[in-house]
Amino acid sequence: QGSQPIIGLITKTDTNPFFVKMKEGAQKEATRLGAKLMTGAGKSDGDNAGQVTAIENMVAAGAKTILITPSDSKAIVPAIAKARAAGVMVIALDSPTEPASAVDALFATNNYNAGLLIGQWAKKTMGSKKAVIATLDLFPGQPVGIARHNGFLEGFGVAGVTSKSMSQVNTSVACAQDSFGDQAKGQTAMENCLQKNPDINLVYTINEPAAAGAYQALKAAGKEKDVLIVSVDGGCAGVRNVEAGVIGATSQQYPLKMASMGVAAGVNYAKTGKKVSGYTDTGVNLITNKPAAGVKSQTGKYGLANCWGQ
Amino acid sequence: MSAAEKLHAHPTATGMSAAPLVMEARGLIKRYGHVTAINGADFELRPAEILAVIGDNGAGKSSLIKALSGALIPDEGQIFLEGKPVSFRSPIDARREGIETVYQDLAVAPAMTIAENLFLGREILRPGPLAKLLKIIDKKKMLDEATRHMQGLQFAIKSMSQPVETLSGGQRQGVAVARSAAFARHVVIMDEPTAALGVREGNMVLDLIRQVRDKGLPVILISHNMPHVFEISDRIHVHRMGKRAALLNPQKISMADTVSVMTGAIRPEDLSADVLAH
Amino acid sequence: MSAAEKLHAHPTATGMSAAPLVMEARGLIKRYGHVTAINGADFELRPAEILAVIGDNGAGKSSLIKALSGALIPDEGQIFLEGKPVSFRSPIDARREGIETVYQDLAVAPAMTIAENLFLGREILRPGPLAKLLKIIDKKKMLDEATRHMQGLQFAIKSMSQPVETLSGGQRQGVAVARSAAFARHVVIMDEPTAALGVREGNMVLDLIRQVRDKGLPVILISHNMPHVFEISDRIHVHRMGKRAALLNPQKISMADTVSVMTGAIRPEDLSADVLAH
Amino acid sequence: MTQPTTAPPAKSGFQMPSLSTLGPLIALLLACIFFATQSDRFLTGNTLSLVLKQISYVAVLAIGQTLIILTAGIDLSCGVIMALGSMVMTKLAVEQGVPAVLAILLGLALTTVIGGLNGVLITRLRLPPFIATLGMYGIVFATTQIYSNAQTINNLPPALNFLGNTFNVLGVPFTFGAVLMVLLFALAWFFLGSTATGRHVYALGNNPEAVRLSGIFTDRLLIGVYATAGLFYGIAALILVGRVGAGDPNAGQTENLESITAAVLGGTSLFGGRGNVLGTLLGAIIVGVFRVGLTLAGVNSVYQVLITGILIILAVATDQFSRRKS
Amino acid sequence: MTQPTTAPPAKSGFQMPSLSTLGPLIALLLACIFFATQSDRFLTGNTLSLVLKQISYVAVLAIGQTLIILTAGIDLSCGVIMALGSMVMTKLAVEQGVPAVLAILLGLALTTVIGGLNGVLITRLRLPPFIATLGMYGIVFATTQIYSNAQTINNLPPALNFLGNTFNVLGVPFTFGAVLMVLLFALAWFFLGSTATGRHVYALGNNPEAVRLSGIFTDRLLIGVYATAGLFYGIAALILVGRVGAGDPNAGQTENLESITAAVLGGTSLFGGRGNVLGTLLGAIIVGVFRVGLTLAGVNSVYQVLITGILIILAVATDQFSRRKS
Ligand SMILES: Nc1ncnc2c1ncn2[C@@H]1O[C@H](COP(=O)(O)OP(=O)(O)OP(=O)(O)O)[C@@H](O)[C@H]1O
Ligand SMILES: Nc1ncnc2c1ncn2[C@@H]1O[C@H](COP(=O)(O)OP(=O)(O)OP(=O)(O)O)[C@@H](O)[C@H]1O
Ligand SMILES: [Mg+2]
Ligand SMILES: [Mg+2]
Repeated sequence: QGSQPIIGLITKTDTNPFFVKMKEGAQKEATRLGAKLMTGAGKSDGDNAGQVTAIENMVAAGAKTILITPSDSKAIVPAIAKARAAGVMVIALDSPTEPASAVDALFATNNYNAGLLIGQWAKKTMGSKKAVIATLDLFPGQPVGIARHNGFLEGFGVAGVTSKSMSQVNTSVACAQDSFGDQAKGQTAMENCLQKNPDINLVYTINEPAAAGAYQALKAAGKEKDVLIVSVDGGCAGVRNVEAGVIGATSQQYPLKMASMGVAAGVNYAKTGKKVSGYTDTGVNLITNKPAAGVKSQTGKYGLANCWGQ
Repeated sequence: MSAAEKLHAHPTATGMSAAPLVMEARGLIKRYGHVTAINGADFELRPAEILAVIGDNGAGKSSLIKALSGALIPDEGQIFLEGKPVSFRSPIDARREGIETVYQDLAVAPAMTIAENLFLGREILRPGPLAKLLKIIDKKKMLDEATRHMQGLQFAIKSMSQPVETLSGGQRQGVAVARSAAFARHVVIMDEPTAALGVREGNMVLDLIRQVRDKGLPVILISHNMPHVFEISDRIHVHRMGKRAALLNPQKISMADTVSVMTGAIRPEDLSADVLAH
Repeated sequence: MSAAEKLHAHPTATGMSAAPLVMEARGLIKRYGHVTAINGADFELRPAEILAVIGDNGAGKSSLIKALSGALIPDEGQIFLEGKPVSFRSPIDARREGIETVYQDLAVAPAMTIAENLFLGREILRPGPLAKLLKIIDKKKMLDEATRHMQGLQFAIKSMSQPVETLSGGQRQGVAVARSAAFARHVVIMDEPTAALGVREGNMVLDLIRQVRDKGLPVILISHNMPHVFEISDRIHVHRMGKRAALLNPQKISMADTVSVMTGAIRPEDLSADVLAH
Repeated sequence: MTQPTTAPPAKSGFQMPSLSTLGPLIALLLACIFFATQSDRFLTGNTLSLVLKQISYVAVLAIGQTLIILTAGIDLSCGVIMALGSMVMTKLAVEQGVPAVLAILLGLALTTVIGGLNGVLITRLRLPPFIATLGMYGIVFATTQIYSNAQTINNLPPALNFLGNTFNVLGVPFTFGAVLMVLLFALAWFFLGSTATGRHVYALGNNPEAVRLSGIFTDRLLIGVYATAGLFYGIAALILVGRVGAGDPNAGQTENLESITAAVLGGTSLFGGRGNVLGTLLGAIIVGVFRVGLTLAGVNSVYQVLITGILIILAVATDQFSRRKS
Repeated sequence: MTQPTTAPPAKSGFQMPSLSTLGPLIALLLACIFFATQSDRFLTGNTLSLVLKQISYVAVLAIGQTLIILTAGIDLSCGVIMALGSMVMTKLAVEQGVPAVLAILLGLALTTVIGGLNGVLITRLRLPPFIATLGMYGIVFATTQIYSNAQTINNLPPALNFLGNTFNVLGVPFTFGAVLMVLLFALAWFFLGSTATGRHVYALGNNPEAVRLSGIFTDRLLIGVYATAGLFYGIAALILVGRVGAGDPNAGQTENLESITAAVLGGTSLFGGRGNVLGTLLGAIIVGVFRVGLTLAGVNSVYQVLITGILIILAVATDQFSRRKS
């Protein structure tokens, strides 16, 4: 056990399938390369203190490489700095830290870009039809939620959106509700939005479970045919929903790739002492079976072949 | 109960004889940390008698009767019911044997009504097998019965559907007393049932105790009220420092001497034999 | 207090006269929903007297003295202290005026020690300005003082650092009584202080009440124990159905007649004038 | 200041619930009037239907929670027990090919057993309910994640979806789950008010010593209460599955606080022995009305959180005020 | 079954804490022995240092929570009050250019006022503490998000980072925040055990009516307790800021349950009047040791949740068992 390199993986939560898959990917790679993987997580999305604690404990347990999906891109920085000062290589997965230089390397997709893609696609697909938009967001103050939401709005061509500020709700959004990325809560949010404005015809969702909830609510109201749903993640269940026409388009991300790259880098560091650096974009692909002109996309088949989850 | 009966042979052994003892205890001990609440106490109860238990505050009277009613498990000693050794692990065991108790701290559920408190644990159910299965209570009948039970005790209580917490101290006591009298089948134990009662109400409770006795049930009465004790009891068990100091005959001994025995001013050994009860 | 003093002019107006009344109440009313607990009650307390308040259960005695001690705010009526109208909004107001009360339900904190309960709200602080500022308590002194206060009452309590919940019913009563006697500066009110007490302990409390009176403080004593009432009281306030029915002179009237007035068997109007107190 | 001193004495629930649920009712009415002025879409049958279906599973959890709170207990594990139940039902039916009805029964049995286990920990090991159910929360939550591999189960057979189906009353659609919820409240109300065991539940929270001394098997009663609560959690799981149309392993993480909130908003004392299960229904409806009403009023999500906080305080303050007057 | 009947009578905290904190101590020792067998890195000074610094801010929250629970109250808003305090301190200092010390003082003042506001709602409007602080949770959480615009504040001046700095004892680094936490526990212990006001806090939870009748201003006392708790939350905010090195608007959302857990694990009764603040420290340490120990033992994070659940139950069961024996 002594010579076996220890690699720590800290996700935002234990429960999101996205992170569960990331852990599986890491575990597979670690087993293949003969490394020992430790996992930790915050208690909930946004639990920075829990991630700080996990970093400390992994350093104490002798991890030489820590892979982390930061819940709070800024607040995690000082803790990462302490770990790096103790000789640990820290790689951010999925989302960057601020400043990006706080970690040795970043293997990620750009959540803002993921939002941007579905925004552009929605704009083209809606065409001349006047969009009445509902957004089912994560919950107040979530950086990932803000990035995807704002990216979507900018992609859709709403003026004055920046990547920085809080979720922007202006006249262009008819109803903005929190879904907590949860199917039941997404459904509730959609129901309420429909009650508020029955003319809603475009729904942005923070992830695919929320999209499934939104669809459920639309179906109950008999509107599933008239409303376009766009989402982010690219999990297998989500891509199947694209195939089934439930979701119009989703931005697919690649957590397994991030994780296995991270583990491989960690093992390499343990063997050679060479750290990785810089930003490696693990990519994002728009998955849809109704491509829109001028927006690069992949088919549902491609999505299923590359999706994570079951 | 006649004087002749009172002189009936008294078992000296540990309840092995066929003597007519309803309840008997030998060598009960209960310790709380440093405090020994019961310190080798003996106890005897005859059929259809009113046995008064008296003693200073903290003498261990409540602890003794808690042991007899299963509310407290003694560290040592043995309890006999009708000559048979029993060991009550909980008040349920004692209740099963038909022993009903009025506890000094009353043990009522304050937010619940008088009727509900009276019938707690033996609610009147509606007729019919479904009602029995689901244990559906007959609220009207419970209210009526409660009124009937409390009729003997004119405590100026307006309604049986009043929560107990709205009653005066004495009225609450009345509820607890009525409960025990109504349901006992074997032995009634009352820990200071008249303590908070007025003159009129106290006399009503004494009447009730007599009625219970006349039904053939023995009554254990803990009381600090000497006139009450002398008015009603057949024998007096004097408790002192955790054990029985003497067993007195209230028809022979004076109130003053009794108090002296109780407070330790007279040693029991110095009493003449004829004032002792057997 | 001499008979001459007792015949002293008695104010018929609402306390406007300079009569030596320590406490007076006129027309107090308190309703709880349908129940009228106090129904136009009058009340008078003279300096350094022991005034017994007697009455059936539920007559409203506890409610009356709760109104006098600020624990209950009457719906109507007026209370006077030394002739001046007062309106107590809380027990704090009454306490400020030096009125100490033993409540029937004792009002103790069960998990706290005897010493702490005795000194609750007026802890003994360590000397020194810092200790005063931070209100640092002097545990040792509180224990010692508690032992001293309880010395008059030999209740067989082992240690003053025992939690009150481990005490017997009578011992708890002793704690509440000792507290009021120790701190009163003006009036002492005791709601059935001897109810749970043994003969010996009951007498100790009577002694304590006399000592308080001899210090010059008047005592209001609610009790159902007629021998105690006749042994100790200077005047008897008979409470019936929420109001004062009569004010009796225990040296003139018999115990039996008193009980008859209390229970309504004799109408107060039918009493001869010389058994009335003024 | 603390509940036992401020709660009115009449709240034992023996009589009709009129008095004890009056306060929350007033608060609800005031809220409705307010929302009606904010949106003309508020006062419609559809809003009622929405509120009922949205609260249905939390409200059923809250029935179990109320039973437990009445005994002076608390259950932090209710939501995750529901989640485990829903995963067992859906995974058995969809992946293991167990007939749907059997899968449902197995799920219900499991939640009942876990609820009973809480009761055993509390009575036999004498753990404070807070600790026992907090520990259970961790155990059940982790078990759900491990068992489901954090994967949502879709493509449910019709029997599992049934409670999510709707029927129309005067053109307004109601889900069967919402109807079941209302029925369960009626049942619980009858049980608590009219059966001996129900009265014992109140007495237990009032004075456990008195219940013990009156010869009732308090341990057995308490275990029964926790097991019954577990059964309600299982039914909530079924309603949730029907509503969402999927088995969601991430459900149930915040529902413990939500169900306690419904009970306390409805006037149940956390110190036990006082309260009314119909109050809990009102409490759940109040929260649901706030959510729908604020959305209809076009309030931003952060501000919704803010205003909901204020409204909760106002609702109970109204309640207290109406009690002091009566 | 319920806490008031099972809690031993001797737990008033007047004497030395020896007896009442014995149970949790045994549980802690057993856990340590277990972890020592699982990892040879466990029994080191570094582990102690880690545990202390990780629990420091929750433990300080738990001091305030314990004060409140002793009065038979509960505070669900503690964590978000801390978060708001930390945002005010950091935002004022970093963005508004307020001198760091002044910013800290303003933050402390704010949390104290909010805590006091809880007390006012509970005493003046007679709200149950659960409801008052639940409403406050929503209000404060939303205010934090709006005030901070959900943005984390970095680049703190040294004064705000100070409590995160370390000093070495025998080669083991300890943070000043951890030291401050231990000092605060000593202070609270002294206050509760040795001052008149502290004893009144116990009495209030024991029998509020007795306290009122003995002429103590119970409302004022209760408001004072909630305000003091607020002050502790402010100090926790400062420790948090020092530990994380940033102002994090999303902090504090689960710390309410964590602080209650620490108190209850440490033997404080949720029914008030019984418990000991040193027990709370032990409770917090137990949770911290579980977390570090399980990580060192290489347990997967989901399984950590599972095992922590089991351990919490075992810890308190040990406690109850040791009490029954004595
Ligand atoms: N739970 C307990 N813990 C410690 N000591 C106790 C406990 N219960 C009773 N005691 C002690 O045991 C002794 C006997 O108490 P008990 O209540 O039996 O007295 P009693 O004779 O009924 O007195 P009273 O006439 O005042 O009711 C007392 O000294 C009391 O302090
Ligand atoms: N909080 C309350 N709610 C409703 N009724 C009450 C309340 N408190 C007292 N009562 C009623 O007021 C009446 C007077 O009660 P009180 O306690 O003053 O009587 P008391 O004379 O002290 O009786 P006792 O001698 O039994 O102590 C009783 O009928 C009682 O039921
Ligand atoms: Mg006794
Ligand atoms: Mg009275």
